[in-house]
Amino acid sequence: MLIRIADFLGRDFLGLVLVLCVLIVFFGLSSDYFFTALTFATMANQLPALLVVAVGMTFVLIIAGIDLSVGSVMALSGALLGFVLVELQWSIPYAIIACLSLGLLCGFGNGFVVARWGIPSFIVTLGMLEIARGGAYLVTGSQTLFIGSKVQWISAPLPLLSVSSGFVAAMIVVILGQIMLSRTVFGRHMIAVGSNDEAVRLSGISVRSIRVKVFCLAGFLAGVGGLFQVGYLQSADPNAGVGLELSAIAAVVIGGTSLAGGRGSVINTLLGVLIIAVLQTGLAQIGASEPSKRVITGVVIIAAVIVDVLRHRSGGIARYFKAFRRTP
Amino acid sequence: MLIRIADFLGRDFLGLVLVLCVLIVFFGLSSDYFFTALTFATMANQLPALLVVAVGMTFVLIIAGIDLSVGSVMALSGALLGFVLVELQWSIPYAIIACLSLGLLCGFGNGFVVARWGIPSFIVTLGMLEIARGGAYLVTGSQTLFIGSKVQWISAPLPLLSVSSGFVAAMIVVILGQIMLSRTVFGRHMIAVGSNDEAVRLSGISVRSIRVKVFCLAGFLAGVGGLFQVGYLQSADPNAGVGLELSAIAAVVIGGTSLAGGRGSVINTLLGVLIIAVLQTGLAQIGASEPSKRVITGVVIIAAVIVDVLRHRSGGIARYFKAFRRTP
Amino acid sequence: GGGNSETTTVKEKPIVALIVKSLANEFFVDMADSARAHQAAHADDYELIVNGLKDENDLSQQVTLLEQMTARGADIIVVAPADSKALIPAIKRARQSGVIVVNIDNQLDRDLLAEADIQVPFVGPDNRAGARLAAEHLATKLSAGDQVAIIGGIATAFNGQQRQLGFEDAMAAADINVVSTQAGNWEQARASSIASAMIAEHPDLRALLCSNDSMAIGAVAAVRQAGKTEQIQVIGYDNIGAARELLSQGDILATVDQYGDQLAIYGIEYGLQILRNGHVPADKQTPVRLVTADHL
Amino acid sequence: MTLPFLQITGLNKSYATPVLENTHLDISAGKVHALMGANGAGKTTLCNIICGITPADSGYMQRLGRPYQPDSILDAHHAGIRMVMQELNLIADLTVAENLFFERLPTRYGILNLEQLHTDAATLLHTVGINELSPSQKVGDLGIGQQQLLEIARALALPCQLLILDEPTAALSDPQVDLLFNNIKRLTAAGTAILYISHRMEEIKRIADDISVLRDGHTVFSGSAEIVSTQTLISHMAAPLDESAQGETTPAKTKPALRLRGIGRNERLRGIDLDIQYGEILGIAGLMGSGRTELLRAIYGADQINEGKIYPDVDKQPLKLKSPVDAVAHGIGLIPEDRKQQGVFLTQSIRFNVSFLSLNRLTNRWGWIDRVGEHKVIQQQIEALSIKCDSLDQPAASLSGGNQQKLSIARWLIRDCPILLFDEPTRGVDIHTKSQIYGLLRAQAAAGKAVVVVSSENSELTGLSDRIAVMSNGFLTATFEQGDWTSELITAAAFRGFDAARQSVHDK
Ligand SMILES: Nc1ncnc2c1ncn2[C@@H]1O[C@H](COP(=O)(O)OP(=O)(O)OP(=O)(O)O)[C@@H](O)[C@H]1O
Ligand SMILES: Nc1ncnc2c1ncn2[C@@H]1O[C@H](COP(=O)(O)OP(=O)(O)OP(=O)(O)O)[C@@H](O)[C@H]1O
Ligand SMILES: [Mg+2]
Ligand SMILES: [Mg+2]
Repeated sequence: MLIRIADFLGRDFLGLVLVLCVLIVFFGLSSDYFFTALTFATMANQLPALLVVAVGMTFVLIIAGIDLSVGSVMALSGALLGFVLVELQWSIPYAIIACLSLGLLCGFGNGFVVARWGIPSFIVTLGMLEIARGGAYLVTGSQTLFIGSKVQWISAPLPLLSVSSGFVAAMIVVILGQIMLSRTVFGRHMIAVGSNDEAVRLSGISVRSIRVKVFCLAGFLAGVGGLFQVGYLQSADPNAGVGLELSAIAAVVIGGTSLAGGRGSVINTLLGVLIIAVLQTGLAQIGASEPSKRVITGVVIIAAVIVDVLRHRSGGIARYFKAFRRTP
Repeated sequence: MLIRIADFLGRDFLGLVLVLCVLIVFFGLSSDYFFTALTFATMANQLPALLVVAVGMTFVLIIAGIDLSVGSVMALSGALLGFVLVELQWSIPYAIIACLSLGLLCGFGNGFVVARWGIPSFIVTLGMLEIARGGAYLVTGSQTLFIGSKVQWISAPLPLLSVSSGFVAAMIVVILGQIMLSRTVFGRHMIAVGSNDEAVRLSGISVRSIRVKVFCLAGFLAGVGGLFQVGYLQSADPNAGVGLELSAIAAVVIGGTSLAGGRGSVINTLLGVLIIAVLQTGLAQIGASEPSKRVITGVVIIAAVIVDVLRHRSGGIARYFKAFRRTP
Repeated sequence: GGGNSETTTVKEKPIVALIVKSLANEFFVDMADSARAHQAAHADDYELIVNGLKDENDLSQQVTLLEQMTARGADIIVVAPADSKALIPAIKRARQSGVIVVNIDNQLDRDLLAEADIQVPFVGPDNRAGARLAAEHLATKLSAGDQVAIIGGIATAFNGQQRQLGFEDAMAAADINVVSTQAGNWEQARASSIASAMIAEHPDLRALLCSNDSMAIGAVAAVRQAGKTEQIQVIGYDNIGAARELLSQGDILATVDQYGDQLAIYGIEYGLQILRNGHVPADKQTPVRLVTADHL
Repeated sequence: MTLPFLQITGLNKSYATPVLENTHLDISAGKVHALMGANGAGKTTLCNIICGITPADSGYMQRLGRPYQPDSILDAHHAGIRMVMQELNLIADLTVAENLFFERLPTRYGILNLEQLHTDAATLLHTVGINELSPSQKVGDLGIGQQQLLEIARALALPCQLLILDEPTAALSDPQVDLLFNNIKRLTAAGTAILYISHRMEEIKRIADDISVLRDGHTVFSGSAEIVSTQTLISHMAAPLDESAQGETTPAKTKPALRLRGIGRNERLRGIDLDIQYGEILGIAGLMGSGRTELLRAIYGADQINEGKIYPDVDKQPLKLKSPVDAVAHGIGLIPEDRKQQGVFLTQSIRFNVSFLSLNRLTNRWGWIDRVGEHKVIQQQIEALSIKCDSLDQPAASLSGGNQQKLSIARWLIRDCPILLFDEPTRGVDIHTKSQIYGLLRAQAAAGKAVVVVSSENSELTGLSDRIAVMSNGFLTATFEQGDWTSELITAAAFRGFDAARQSVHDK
């Protein structure tokens, strides 16, 4: 049973759990209030947007692509949601459909250009980053649109649980994502495209359509992120999600997904997101100064990946230290 | 002779020149003032920082790495320059040595972690991005340090020429960079590492040391960028170069350097930088609105790469359109 | 099209270039809009080009814009500087090539201006005084010894620093305890996560003082999450539309209006005045106004 | 007369220069059709056209009398045509079973049915007779020979009417070749047509029913295998063999170059003692997976050894080889077996590939690479190894497989290393060039260098070596001096390692 679980989770993730525990213990000792239900509940409710975007990013990295546009696309779809709710007075379901469809459309745009002309996704999504951001300014008239309680249910704590429906939805996305990745044919196809796209092509399977689908998925999930973000802030901010792509990629890579494609796990992405969230919350709780926040974040990002790499490379850190002593 | 020049320049760059010409003509027609010596001199004097950073990035991309920390490292070394000049009253030569050494050191840090533990450079330099930015805040005390005329000579127009010594220095960096890349053993080794590092390793050549050197070079050039930036602003700004990494990568990739490594040209990077500079200047001159600036920038980035890819792929655009018609 | 520099001497209408910090920021968008409206109403008097930075803190882009607008043939440049010192050399160069420069919003460093021997009139508000207004209003709702926290802008920003000082002045005067000060970098989401952490760390917190309204919106979300809407008051700055909605709901206690729309117009009129009679007018302090639910 | 399964007439294809010109070929059901030709003759290109991977410029194909015009590999699959490509095309991050059934992974309610997948894979591997692979192994961990077997198993997984095998045995040793041939017989008996490409003459003799020879894209011979002699075939492929290169060599005066003592690594190399000497060619024979590649990599410092020492000479301190950098500093060079992953720079030019290791000798006093000198050196190698190319700036990826192999050899030959380790150097190389390469290797030995050659073709080793060492299951089981060996003795030694392993378990 345990083996089956480990198998389901994709790969060994003890290195990450270790890093996470170290962080939690450290902040727990540094702050009297870190170990409170409130801290964890607020963290849980701030996660959803980054989490779903990071899940989409995981898939994109697995097919050896990259998506820099997620932050802007999130802002754009959130902006549209605000616009149709406030200016056009649409009802919530239609507004949500519009928001998610726009995310999907942006993702499709990325995927189409990448697959059709074989342009590196880095540059295509960098272009989309600018375009979608411009779009978000256009839609909102460069203003924060206030929506109010109409969208509050997304981030309001659920009865009985102290977490929001957004959080629950994001966890469902994680679980479905992991199942898709490790248990469906499409998941295998994604891994294969990231690992050797030429071999996939020679198997008579359309690499292009897989690529397009994955970028669509990432765009769609960015749209979902926009929905969560708007629900949380009750307003649509065209400047939302600036730099989100880098946080998302950091979370995914900390989770051990390879930037070279072919290898990754959604559950580990969740751990990566948790590491980043705990770090941010903890640093804010102990009231660290801005420069030290930056430096510590940078060091933790690198250290987390080093710990993970070492755990996988040669069967444990102990062995590594031996090797380290040997090599000057 | 012509063939030797074309050969020296690495690869065919007509697609880029085409894009550049289209932009220049377009802005020339849209604005009465675009075709003035002053406009071009202004452009030339704002280029150096981005240009040298992009040259360093070219090398990093050629070895199939990426360096996200260049903007922060530029700010950090600029900050140190300002600090030692203003607070410690060092003389200019020592201050410059300190500034460049710090850039080199950051680059070495990146290269060392990448090569020693085999961590993807994306994540290492993302960490360094945060660390160096925090460092820049620390060094300057989160203030812009005003230096004044001590460093003005870097950006002041040279006698006889209307361009600054910074620009001349940057052009020399470009030329030396291109020579290094296409004419020296180290250049060949870089290309080899980017196209098949396992083969390089099995050739008995140290891949690690090549990687470390390239990251050092990129860090050093970011330091040079910091010097130019400080000279240009006559002050050291800890917020300098936010997002510079993406502009630099965009310029390099527009210049046809492959993100997958093994292929690139410094001269084409220059063209990429020019495209971005002309675009920015032109849009500012016609007073385009912020949303349209963003959208146009995004479209031009993607379009420039598509044009370049098509020109190279099948001997010209005409042939491509045939292919397009066939495939639905 | 396709003119050359000769035409600059024969044009009839002066060109005014307005350079603001960011056209993605509601405050400056309002400013640009009202400047455009003003130009439309005085279409015979001048032409207008508005430019902003992609990133609010990109000083070198602002220097570049100054130079490009000089190259573009602008007669008057009205600038809201992203930094009070670093722009002075570029402004001096613009002055030397005969361009009239007016400083709005964020005041340039006077000593350096004097050192550089250039005269640049300033039109703008006193951010510190504005912040003090809002914080003083907050103080009336609290009692001495209460705990509050400040969420500031980007640490390097001059106006952010001024607002923070204003908040601190008022809190000190009322004997209220500022238990934490952190930079929210002007961003909603960031301010929200910082606010959450502050609320968890300081269970008795009574108020969050935010250096702009975007961050105040983020802080409100955090307060709502923690279920402490009754206990914790939020104040902002800038009086943007979304903040007014929250003000009327009672989620935000107060914000500050510094008439961004008027600033640019004053600046443009100053510039035109100098162009007409060569006389440099004195600096002008524009008003700041406290906005609370009662004022809506 | 029955209709051939596939009839190819007047096929043309050019890149920079023509590759196929008016090529014709008839492939009949139930027969093995061998396709031969020198490196770069156009064999792989022809197969790619049949499978719809490359479009032909002009020409005509008929399948069972109907026009056949594949636009993609899917069309070929639908027409019952499958291929084992010359280059490996596996997905390293998936398992053996997933690679085997990649196009039709079994599902239940949309979820992968892993149990069924593994049973199916086990069944298939059993039917095909490949016991070396387990379904749940990750392909990235397999040796190149095992990957080749997997490729073959993949092609055998589905019934087809024409199976194209493009040099399937290049990395296989004799037992696996027998296995493949048994499968081929099973298929032909069931009516499948086989198009078989190989440079190994004795295989063609064993298995072919029909033979065609391509020469510079022309079909220069087509006929029944029974009536044609080897000599005729060889003369059809190119100019007659230069027999002088084949002649016996007198062993030069030898002196020790490297002495391996008790080399061991992770159960794959066990207690190996071996002397390598200057002035002789040492052949290393063994079955697939016997550890030959591991041994060469260990000597080269590419993998770290756990036990044992390598001495440069008697009475000298052991070498410390932490990486290939150290090995090269001691004058050791390795030509790896996996040219695609470890040898050539596929995206780079021929110039780049050939001169790569000798750049330091080709710089002028400014540190610039002397292009004229470089050109001269490369031109020499291209002639010495008959590398077929259009220009020096052509990317290596556009060369035929055999010619790519020659690039990685050429690189080391001009480097001038005293100790050269060749891992399957003639993999995919045509017989003419093979004899040229043998000549070059002998010349190296005669010039006093130490040459070690690993090969899966025993006939190659017996013809070339001064001494032959045999590996089996990680043990070095025998060393033969010239004249002492026979094919039977070598084969016997190649199996002995398994007994030795059992023995050592018993002892414990
Ligand atoms: N993409 C390409 N661009 C240019 N030339 C090519 C390309 N592909 C193949 N060629 C050329 O076509 C010729 C035939 O190649 P092919 O791979 O068919 O040879 P082959 O007979 O299979 O040789 P080998 O025995 O070495 O595998 C070679 O000279 C090769 O250089
Ligand atoms: N990284 C690895 N992980 C697991 N097994 C490996 C690895 N590398 C090699 N092996 C196995 O070790 C054994 C020895 O391999 P080696 O490549 O040395 O054999 P070989 O005699 O050269 O045969 P061939 O090259 O034909 O496969 C093989 O069974 C091989 O599959
Ligand atoms: Mg071939
Ligand atoms: Mg081998």
